[in-house]
Amino acid sequence: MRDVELHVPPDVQYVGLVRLVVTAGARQAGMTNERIEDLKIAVSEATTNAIQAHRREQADGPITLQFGSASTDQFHVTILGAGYIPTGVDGSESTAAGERNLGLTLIRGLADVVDFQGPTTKASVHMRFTVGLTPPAANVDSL
Amino acid sequence: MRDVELHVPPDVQYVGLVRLVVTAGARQAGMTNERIEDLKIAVSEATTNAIQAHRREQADGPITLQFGSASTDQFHVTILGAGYIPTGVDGSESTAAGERNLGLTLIRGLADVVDFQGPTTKASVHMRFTVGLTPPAANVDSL
Amino acid sequence: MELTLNHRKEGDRTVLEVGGEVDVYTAPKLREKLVELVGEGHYQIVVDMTKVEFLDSTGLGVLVGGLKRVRSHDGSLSLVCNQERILKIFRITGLTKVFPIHDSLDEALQDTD
Amino acid sequence: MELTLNHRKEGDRTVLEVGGEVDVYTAPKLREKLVELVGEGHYQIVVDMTKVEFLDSTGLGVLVGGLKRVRSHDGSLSLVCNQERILKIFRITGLTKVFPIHDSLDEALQDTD
Ligand SMILES: Nc1ncnc2c1ncn2[C@@H]1O[C@H](COP(=O)(O)OP(=O)(O)O)[C@@H](O)[C@H]1O
Ligand SMILES: Nc1ncnc2c1ncn2[C@@H]1O[C@H](COP(=O)(O)OP(=O)(O)O)[C@@H](O)[C@H]1O
Repeated sequence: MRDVELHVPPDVQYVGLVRLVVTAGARQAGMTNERIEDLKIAVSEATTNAIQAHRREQADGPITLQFGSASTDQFHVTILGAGYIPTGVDGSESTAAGERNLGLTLIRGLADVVDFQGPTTKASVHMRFTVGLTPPAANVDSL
Repeated sequence: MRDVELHVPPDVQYVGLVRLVVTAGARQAGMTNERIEDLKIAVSEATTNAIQAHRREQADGPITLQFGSASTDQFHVTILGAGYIPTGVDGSESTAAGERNLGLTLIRGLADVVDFQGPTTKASVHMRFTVGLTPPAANVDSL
Repeated sequence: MELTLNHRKEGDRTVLEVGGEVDVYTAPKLREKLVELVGEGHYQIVVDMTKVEFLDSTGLGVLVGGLKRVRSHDGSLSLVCNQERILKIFRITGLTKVFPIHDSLDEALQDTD
Repeated sequence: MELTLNHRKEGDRTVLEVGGEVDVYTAPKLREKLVELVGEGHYQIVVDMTKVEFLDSTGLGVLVGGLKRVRSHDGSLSLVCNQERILKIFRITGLTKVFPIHDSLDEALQDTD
């Protein structure tokens, strides 16, 4: 599947649309329902963070969702927006669970591979999901 | 609602995704289910035509769907792609019903307002739909 | 939503039940099915569209193609459709004058035109 | 899919039934509801999430906020959840150690912690 791109205004009312679109794309790519649930959460978190970053910085441009599958068993998805990834939440360290960084903890726990890009004027969260399999059990147990 | 934009590869497998996205947007804008059915068909036709134009011209770029509502009772949607609108099917004349131009006949019959742009390297079909009302009965009866 | 196709004999008629979405992506499957049926000698076809959830001009084109095909064998192709949203697109395109359209399968089977 | 919220008394507990999608767009409604309930003196709350179709960190944050609020009145907030996909996000975030989570409403109501 070649890449699909969705641009939405930086407003919380569009997070549901972003989930709907990525769900349809993943289903078309053959992803299992269980894995689609993980994908939906991770995408929802990254989109929410991007929207909130736009609001903090009063950036007006759109949030971009890109996805596709390079091979039959890999689905990749990127959320792009203004904003930056502050030090300490760049995905390199495992935050102690609690009330903080819940979103980033979920992204790290659910995607097979995550790559945060920033700080720049554009921040991106790039994730990869195996289409047919559940994630390595370690992702859940190690927390 | 501000504008949402979706880019899909010029491949027939994406027409369903385009319908899904515009349906979600129209529902969010408060469009009635009956009117959403009309919108889905018109958007499906315009997207199909754009994809076929891309194939004929071996154009590789994406097809773009843009939509939003400027006021609470107007929903606008544009389908953009390579291709051109050949003379005689620019929406100015009412084609005799039959097997030809079925797609353009439906677009003209279903949208409240249609504006075809072309011939250029980019063709666009811009449509407007009233959110709350069924279309003027004339659209159906006059055919 | 995929396209579903099922056919069966009802007396001298062949009923083709179509379900789901008929668009440019799925219509080729419907075309193949009609070609196959006519090839096997089914010339009196009733297309039951009661379970169709979406139909656009590509689907209309395939139905017109099927009609031409059966007619070249002196056959008939009629439709069962009771959904206003689908009937509407036959009206807008003038195809209500081309196809016999029935409210129910029973009515279609009783029609002897 | 909108968020639905319904509450009722069951003995000394207040059961808040949550349905639909809880995300950044809908979570404020859930937060307001919890604030309202605590404001009215409901300190023993059971949040029934059996009909939740989607929950992300914004929803988790609101539940943690509710827990703090009832605790400041020596109250309790427990959850009913039997969906693996939802339980998974409580596990990943370590919140299974923070909330009493029950398989069924009966079990939650019998719990006297
Ligand atoms: N795209 C982004 N741009 C800027 N800052 C971000 C972005 N994503 C996350 N952050 C920052 O990282 C922090 C932790 O993110 P997250 O775990 O999602 O938040 P929360 O603690 O609200 O659950 C946020 O408070 C935010 O400051
Ligand atoms: N976006 C476009 N770009 C180029 N040509 C187009 C476009 N839309 C329509 N056309 C042309 O107009 C003709 C009639 O369109 P339509 O009514 O949709 O087709 P059909 O006759 O296949 O039902 C098409 O055959 C095509 O050549």
